Amino acid sequence: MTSKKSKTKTGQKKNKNELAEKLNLSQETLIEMFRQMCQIRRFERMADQLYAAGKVHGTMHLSAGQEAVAVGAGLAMRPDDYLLNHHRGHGHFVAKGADINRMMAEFLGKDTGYCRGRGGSMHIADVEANNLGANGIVGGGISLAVGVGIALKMQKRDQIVLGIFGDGAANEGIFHESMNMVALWDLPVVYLCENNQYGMSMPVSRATSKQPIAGRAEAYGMLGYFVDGNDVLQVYETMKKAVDHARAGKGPVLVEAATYRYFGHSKSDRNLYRTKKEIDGWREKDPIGRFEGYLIEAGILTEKEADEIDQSQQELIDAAVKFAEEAPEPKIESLTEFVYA
Amino acid sequence: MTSKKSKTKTGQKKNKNELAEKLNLSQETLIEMFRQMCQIRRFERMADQLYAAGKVHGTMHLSAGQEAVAVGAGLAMRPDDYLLNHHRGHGHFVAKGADINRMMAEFLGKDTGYCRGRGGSMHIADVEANNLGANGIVGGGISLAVGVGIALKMQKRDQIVLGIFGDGAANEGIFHESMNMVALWDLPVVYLCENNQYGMSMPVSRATSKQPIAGRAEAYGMLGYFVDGNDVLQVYETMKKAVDHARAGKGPVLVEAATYRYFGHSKSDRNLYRTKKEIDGWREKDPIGRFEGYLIEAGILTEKEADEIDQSQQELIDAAVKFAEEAPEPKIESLTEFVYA
Amino acid sequence: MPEKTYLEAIREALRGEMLRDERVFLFGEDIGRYGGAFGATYGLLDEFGEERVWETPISEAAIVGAATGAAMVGMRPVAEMMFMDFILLGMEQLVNQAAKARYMFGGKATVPMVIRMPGGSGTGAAAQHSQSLESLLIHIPGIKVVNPSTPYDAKGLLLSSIRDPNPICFVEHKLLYKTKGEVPDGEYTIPLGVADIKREGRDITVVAANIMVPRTLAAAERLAEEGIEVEVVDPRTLRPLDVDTIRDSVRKTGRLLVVHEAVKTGGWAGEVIASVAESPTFDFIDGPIRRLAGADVPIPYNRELELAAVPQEEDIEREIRAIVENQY
Amino acid sequence: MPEKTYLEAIREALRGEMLRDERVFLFGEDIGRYGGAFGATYGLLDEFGEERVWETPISEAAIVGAATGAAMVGMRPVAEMMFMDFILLGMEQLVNQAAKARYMFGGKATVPMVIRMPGGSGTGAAAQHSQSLESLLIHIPGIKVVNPSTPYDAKGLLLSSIRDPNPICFVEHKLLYKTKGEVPDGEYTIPLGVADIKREGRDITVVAANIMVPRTLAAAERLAEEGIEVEVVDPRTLRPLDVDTIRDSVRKTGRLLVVHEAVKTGGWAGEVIASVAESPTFDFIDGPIRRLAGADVPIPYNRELELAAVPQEEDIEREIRAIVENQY
Ligand SMILES: Cc1ncc(C[n+]2csc(CCOP(=O)(O)OP(=O)(O)O)c2C)c(N)n1
Ligand SMILES: Cc1ncc(C[n+]2csc(CCOP(=O)(O)OP(=O)(O)O)c2C)c(N)n1
Ligand SMILES: [Mg+2]
Ligand SMILES: [Mg+2]
Repeated sequence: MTSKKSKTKTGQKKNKNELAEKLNLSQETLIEMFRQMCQIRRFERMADQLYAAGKVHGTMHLSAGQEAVAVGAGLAMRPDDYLLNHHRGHGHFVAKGADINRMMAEFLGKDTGYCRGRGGSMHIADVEANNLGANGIVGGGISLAVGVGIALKMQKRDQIVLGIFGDGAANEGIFHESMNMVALWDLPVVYLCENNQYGMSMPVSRATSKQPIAGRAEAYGMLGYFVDGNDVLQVYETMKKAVDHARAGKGPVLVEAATYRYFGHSKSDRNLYRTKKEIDGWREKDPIGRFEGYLIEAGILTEKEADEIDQSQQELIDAAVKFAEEAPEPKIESLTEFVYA
Repeated sequence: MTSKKSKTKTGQKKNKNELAEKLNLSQETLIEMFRQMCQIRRFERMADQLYAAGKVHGTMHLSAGQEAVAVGAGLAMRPDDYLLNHHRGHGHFVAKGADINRMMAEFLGKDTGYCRGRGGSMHIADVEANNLGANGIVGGGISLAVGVGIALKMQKRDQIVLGIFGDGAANEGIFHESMNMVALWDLPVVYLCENNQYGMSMPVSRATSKQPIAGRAEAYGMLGYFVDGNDVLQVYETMKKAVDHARAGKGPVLVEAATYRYFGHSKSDRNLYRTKKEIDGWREKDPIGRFEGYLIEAGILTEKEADEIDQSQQELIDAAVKFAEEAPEPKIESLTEFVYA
Repeated sequence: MPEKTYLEAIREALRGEMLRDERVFLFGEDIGRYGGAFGATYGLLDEFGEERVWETPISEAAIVGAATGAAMVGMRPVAEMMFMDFILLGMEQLVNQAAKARYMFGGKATVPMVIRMPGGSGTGAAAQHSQSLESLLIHIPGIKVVNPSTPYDAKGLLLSSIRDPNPICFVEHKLLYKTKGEVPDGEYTIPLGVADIKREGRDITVVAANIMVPRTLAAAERLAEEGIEVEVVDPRTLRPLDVDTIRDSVRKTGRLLVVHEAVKTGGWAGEVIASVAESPTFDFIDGPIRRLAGADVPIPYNRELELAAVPQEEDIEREIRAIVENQY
Repeated sequence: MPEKTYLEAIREALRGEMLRDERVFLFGEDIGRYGGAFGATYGLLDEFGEERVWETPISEAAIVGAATGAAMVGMRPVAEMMFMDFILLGMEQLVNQAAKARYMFGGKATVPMVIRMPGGSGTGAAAQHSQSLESLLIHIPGIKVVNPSTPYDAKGLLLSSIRDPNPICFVEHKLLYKTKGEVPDGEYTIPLGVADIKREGRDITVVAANIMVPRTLAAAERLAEEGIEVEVVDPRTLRPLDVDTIRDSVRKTGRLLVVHEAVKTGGWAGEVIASVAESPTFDFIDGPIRRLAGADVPIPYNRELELAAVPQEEDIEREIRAIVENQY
């Protein structure tokens, strides 16, 4: 479904690479960003196929269409910064540098997966890498991020924590309690609200009394940004500002990125609440297509090179699937391990 | 402690009764408002004495100093409107027309009390009078009010519901979930945040990242008002606007009234977090003293008449205590009644 | 009688009550077009419109609190927690408000509401979407806990629950939704607090509810071939619990096993066992009273581990045999 | 040994651990100047400053969630719920996040945190400020539940709890705060999961925790005069539960009574009774196994009703006598 990428012109005139240069992004970095986006897209497509093929037990929430948010945000963070992810988090994991072999192994519930097969898509984490996990509870990571922020402040470290959640999560009470706390205490926390227009089947306009969600930051006296989540450079630019602000001890930031998911909400989704017209409209703004168009226009990649990069990701994905399928299952006797430390 | 009432000038020039006339408040109504405020003050003082005398088991939260909020809001409501009160709610009950005999009986845990001695100060309710009760949980009534609003809308009735809570309660997650819902659905709900500057020992400035709390209404696209809670006419004026707005189906309103409590938070309060200077400063703005000054200046009452009204309330309070003390205790065998309908 | 699935039975009950009583309305997340995560409310939005099928933001605490408030002023909300695990976000409203309002107010408030919540594991949804938390709910005076095991019971008990004047936690099971059984088209109610003997037998009493009923019945079938006659008592309602029926059965069989999916420690099997052991029925029991329940772990994602975490047919069969053969 | 109150013992444990380990910090409402609603943290703000005595807005869910997050990255938060009833607002964070993080992540996360929470009735605070909810907490794999009955146990168990690498619910009792007992000045720990026999006796085993221990001991004193020798077993930790000590005692006495303040239905007495009844110890028990627990009601405000709602000394004495005299 997501193969034909539309190549919208970014419509830049003079210097075709202006924005990227302003952001001090080398051509290598730009190409790496593109590569990551392609990898995520292909990762999600594969996850969908594995599910369809009955190889994945349980549900998963795919982020195809939202790659620019993941890659733009990931690049703005330092590798040792903390991440509290949400259920639609595959892209963010890849962007944080996760090993897709171990990710894939986790989806297949294998013992070599990140969570030794206990967590699956909704709970995948890499604690050693300061990646504190996806969350099955909408808004579940928001208050955990407050605590990480408190710890970082008390430990006088210069990392920040990124807390990611969706438009729907912003209506949970924990959002309010947490925003008030991070603002009150100037914690080094950046919240990224990935507004993909729906919470499951609920349009954001029917769930949220006033938009943009970033506007709520105002109520807490906190910095808020709204950004086009399908433009990876804009996401990076804004997230970099936010991350620097938080790292400098100037206080927390709430960033809202407008984007769209292509797949259904989860396996149970019959997609009755969205029109083909709406979906196609967003495909016109496809983040990968747009960025590819930008890179080609800027003379950084030829269409052929771009396609090669994209194709080459499939090999990595296929290798990850192979790794995962050959990986061992957890031992049944290990059922009761890991309950207590 | 609260006996000497300061009589600040309201500083009105030309027509001394201008505001009240603008509000179409008859002299009788103004005098009744004054009487109610005196009754509440004396009620709270008596409650304190009863506790000191060991006649009240358990804690209570006194509202002396906040009488203008209760009386101004009470007058703005229709008798058949719904009330969801909070723990510091004696004044609001009196203003809603509660029988102080049965209130007093409830504090003494008697069978003729409003809750047959089961509830006490923190849970006193008069369901028949659409008074759905105080709440021991900070913020506990906020989401109940959403449901009452839904019911009123579905039942196409023209009552509104008033949900009262404090500055501290506004930091509970349920505040956020509820504001979003009432705004989203244009429910006939008026929320009154009684900001008495502290949540227990926590100054609002240390608990709330941005003030005024009424400013949060903006984040939900809902109407918000901030008012001097020690000026009963201002409270009435604002609450009337809010109540009319909600009743007209124009949507919910969040009103914040700035006021101050004289007594400690509860029986366990050693008052270590407030200075005498601060307390005295607020006494200068005493709501009863100010209103009395206004009435005298406007020639509606003489100082002597005002004092007589005030004194005469004591008889009612004393009668209520007598009623309560003579009232029967609930039967022990009735312990397990009322658990299920 | 027509055959219907557990899911259809629930939808039929909801629809029937919405037609019968205009005070009844549905309240929850994605219950409209989507029909709820499992489809229980599918189609009802089209039939009843947005006011009767009231979709909410993702705000579980306010969902429970608002349902409580609406119930206090004459409505009959049927709220849905998309997964039982999410009631944890509404515990304050359920336990401190809905369950206690009537008592605190001296009997003057009534809170007729139902909260539907699918529990249980088996779908690979892992630790936060697979819990069986009914044992927490039965500890709360003021609420009733219903836990149906068949399509027939699901419809009859849901009708009774919606008509009951108290707050009710109606606990469904994801794996039961597709199971079939005979369900009358018309309306019928099953009283809350009355157990049902799903199978008669003389050798042992097995108390099982919800998903564990079909599993126990299957095990009983096989054991019957060995001449072991199992009596399967389905409480149907966990609070109030029909202790008399359970005691009567135990006095007949002299043996007791309680089976539930919920984690063993602190699970409701303890309540059943204590209710029997504290009564004169105690003297009718030959050997140890056993529990077979979920392992003391969060539900793991891996399919094999997930299966191993909760009692399966074979486990039940093995345990019953061990008891009857006096191995304990 | 110096005499101290339960409250002082708790404060001493907090202070000692804060001095010993800078990762330990207090987190909650009104714990600074005010010293907490009951004074447990009184004076610690002056000694350790605002960063170690971190006062929060009234946001219980975020208090539990933030403590969890801080614990995951190396801190040792000791959070306070002003009243145990308020943990209901943080159940999602406690049960879905803190308790499960380690398991869901395949053993790679550690959540060393303590949540202190005073429970119980007797202060006239009525239904929403008097609950004993520990029975809900013991049903959650991943957390431990501590429930001390004496100043000595309170200090030693709190030290162990703060040093334990798991999320711990430390349940105190309002009426115990003023009780006195011998408490060493220095540090000492009491292992979690080890019961303590508070009184030896041959006639009956009474398992009681928290406030019910002093009440049971008082009843035992009087019964001793009649020649009834009561063995009082205090589990001290409800999860993990020291089943062995309880079983050993029952094998000796042949009788078992479990006493708790928590509401009877679904209360932890069921867990104790089931743990004994499912084991060979069952055969050592003469008559019915009894529970004496809180009435199935929200705690009423009226003083007499409040007293009648939970087991008092006389009730315990009466129940023990009835059992020993084989009245059941
Ligand atoms: C507390 C809670 N409520 C409901 C759900 C069911 N659920 C899972 S994802 C989802 C939608 C979340 O919407 P959003 O936050 O916008 O994230 P998105 O799925 O759109 O990426 C819902 C309702 C849940 N997992 N947790
Ligand atoms: C959920 C909850 N948390 C904490 C408390 C303890 N408590 C009772 S009143 C109070 C302060 C409330 O402050 P505010 O809302 O401003 O009301 P005020 O007492 O100032 O009138 C606190 C912390 C409670 N009753 N409920
Ligand atoms: Mg969304
Ligand atoms: Mg206040």
